[in-house]
Amino acid sequence: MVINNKHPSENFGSNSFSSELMPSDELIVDLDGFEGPMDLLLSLSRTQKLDLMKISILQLAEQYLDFVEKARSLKIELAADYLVMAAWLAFLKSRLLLPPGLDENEPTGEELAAHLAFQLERLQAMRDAAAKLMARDQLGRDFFARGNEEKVEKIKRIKYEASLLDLIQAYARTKTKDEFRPFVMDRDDVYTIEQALERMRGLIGYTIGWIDISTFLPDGWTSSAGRVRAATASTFAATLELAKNGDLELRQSDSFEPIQFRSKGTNK
Amino acid sequence: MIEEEKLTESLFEAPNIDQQERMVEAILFASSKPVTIKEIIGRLPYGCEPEKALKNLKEKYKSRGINLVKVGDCWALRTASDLSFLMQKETVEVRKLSRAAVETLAIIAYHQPVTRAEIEEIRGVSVSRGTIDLLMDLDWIKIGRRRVSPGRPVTFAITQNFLDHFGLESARDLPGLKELKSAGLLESPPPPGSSVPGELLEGEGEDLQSELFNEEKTI
Amino acid sequence: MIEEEKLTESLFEAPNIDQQERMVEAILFASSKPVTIKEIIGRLPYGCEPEKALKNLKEKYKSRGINLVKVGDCWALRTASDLSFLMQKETVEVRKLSRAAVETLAIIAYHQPVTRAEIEEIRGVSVSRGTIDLLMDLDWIKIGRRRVSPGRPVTFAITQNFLDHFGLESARDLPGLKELKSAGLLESPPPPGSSVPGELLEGEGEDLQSELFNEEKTI
Repeated sequence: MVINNKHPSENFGSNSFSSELMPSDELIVDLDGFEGPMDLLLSLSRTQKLDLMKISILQLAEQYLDFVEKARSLKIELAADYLVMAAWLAFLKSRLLLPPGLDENEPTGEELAAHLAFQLERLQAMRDAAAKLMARDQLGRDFFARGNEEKVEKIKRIKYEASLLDLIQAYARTKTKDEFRPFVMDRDDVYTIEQALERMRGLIGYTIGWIDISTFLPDGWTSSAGRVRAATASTFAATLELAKNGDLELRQSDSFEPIQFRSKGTNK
Repeated sequence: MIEEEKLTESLFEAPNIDQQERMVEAILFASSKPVTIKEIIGRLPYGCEPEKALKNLKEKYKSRGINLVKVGDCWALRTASDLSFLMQKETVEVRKLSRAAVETLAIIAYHQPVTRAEIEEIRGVSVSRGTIDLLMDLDWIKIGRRRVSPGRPVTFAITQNFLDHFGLESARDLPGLKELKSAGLLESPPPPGSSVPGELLEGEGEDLQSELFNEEKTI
Repeated sequence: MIEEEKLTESLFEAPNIDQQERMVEAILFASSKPVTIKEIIGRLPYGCEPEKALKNLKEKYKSRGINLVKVGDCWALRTASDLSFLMQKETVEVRKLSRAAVETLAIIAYHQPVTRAEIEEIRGVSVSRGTIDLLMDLDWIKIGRRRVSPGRPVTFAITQNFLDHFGLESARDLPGLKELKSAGLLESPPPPGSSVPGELLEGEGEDLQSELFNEEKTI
């Protein structure tokens, strides 16, 4: 049996075997030439000189086990997958030789053998297909593309789009972008009655005697005439409200004289 | 005997003219450069005379989409020159104008003539050179007169093309903020159900303000 | 009046078939790569139906030194392969592929879409990263859709470029495909003992799903 394959496998490099170590022997094993146990099995099956569909799997299993045994006796270190295959084939062999087991769920030896035969046939078929494929006319070897390709000129035009609506919305956005208040009146110079009421309610309990409204304006509201007017009006309106509730009294000595208020609580 | 003679012929005589045409055709097609007569002869089987084949091919291709042309003393197959338009692929990519560009354009339209500094003040961010360039490229804005103020900054104004594009007769046709609001064109509309009497008052004030604003604009 | 009508026609109707042939010819000639029908249509004037022109051209070029070939859903002009002996100059030295690479390529072509695990099952050895990388580099294989099965493994499939390189119109034209299929050699039946009913069902579901997925992909 001579097995020698000149194409080293790219996947199988773990064998420490080198043929130089061997004395001349009828068995020359170059495991590096095989791409794993299936490849080896396929090579072995060819020695049966039979159609792949008709090979004896039992015989093949024996051939493989024999091969592994010889490799062992020659102290060739076999990779794990070769040993796994050997174990499996030994199992298969026993299955094929022994009468079928009672467990019907267990595959029979014939079924297992048939599957292995199928796998081998399929691998061989793929090898044949690969050979046929590579034997086809190939571009750049048997037929040729245009040598002087003409480049398609790509003209890219960018068209920018913006509608009037985009424009208007953009403008509205820029004009209103800070803490958007949809058309709320700017209140910088407006002192509301609510503000005045709140302030008055808080302070009135601490007042003693009559107080001029004009001297009771909030801080920062006497800087301009407009602000003074707004604050005065609101504060006055607030005093009216509080007077109505009976919280304070109002008086004015004459027309256009200062308006004064005092807390009703201070009287008690 | 005749059979034998024929065989000898095919071995030692040049291929027939049809076959020669095929060969010349294939050589010219696959070559990356125009090919000299000499080179064609060198590559054809012995005894070929490509001049004839070239002449025939030239005639055959005359009305086709590919032409055989002589370039100096070389020959080449070329696409017919009247079909060169097929070799261009024009793609139009429609892009939305960036937010920055639209805002800048809007400010120029509403405030023209306006300086860059003023645009920046309104937008609150600096205006990039690219934005202005793009708007100029689109012929939507132009450089207006210089402002009579320190540094004499240039101003920007919108163009006739802008008006055409946006379907406006004049910049004065641009709607004011008040109209925008009533048309519902403003983002973040006030929350619904907020029309209590107090707010009504506010609404009146607002009218006043937007009028003021309009006046500002026309300055 | 007739003059005017003619003008309108030429503006709005597609060019006649001769002219369409010339155009298709020019487009295909200019490209070294196969051109999709879609691109041809995109480059022709509005209203052209290049299928007819392509059919005519294919017939016309049949006996010439250049042939029109179909590659997947593309078309390309290629030199006639019987003239390869003239082309030594253009021949590119193709790197000899390792047996592993050739076998892996064949398995992908005949079994596509196929997962790495399935390739390994067929070859009986693991597929090295380098082999896949090489075939990807050659643009002969591509990553296909993920298999709808545990781990969602990627699948491999052949490319348009593969078809072009091996002069195939489609993957259906792979040599011996029919025979392999009818012999059941393109199947991957589970090994006996593992084919419990539940698993079989799962396998079926997967097939169904991957078909659905395929349709999705082509959208």
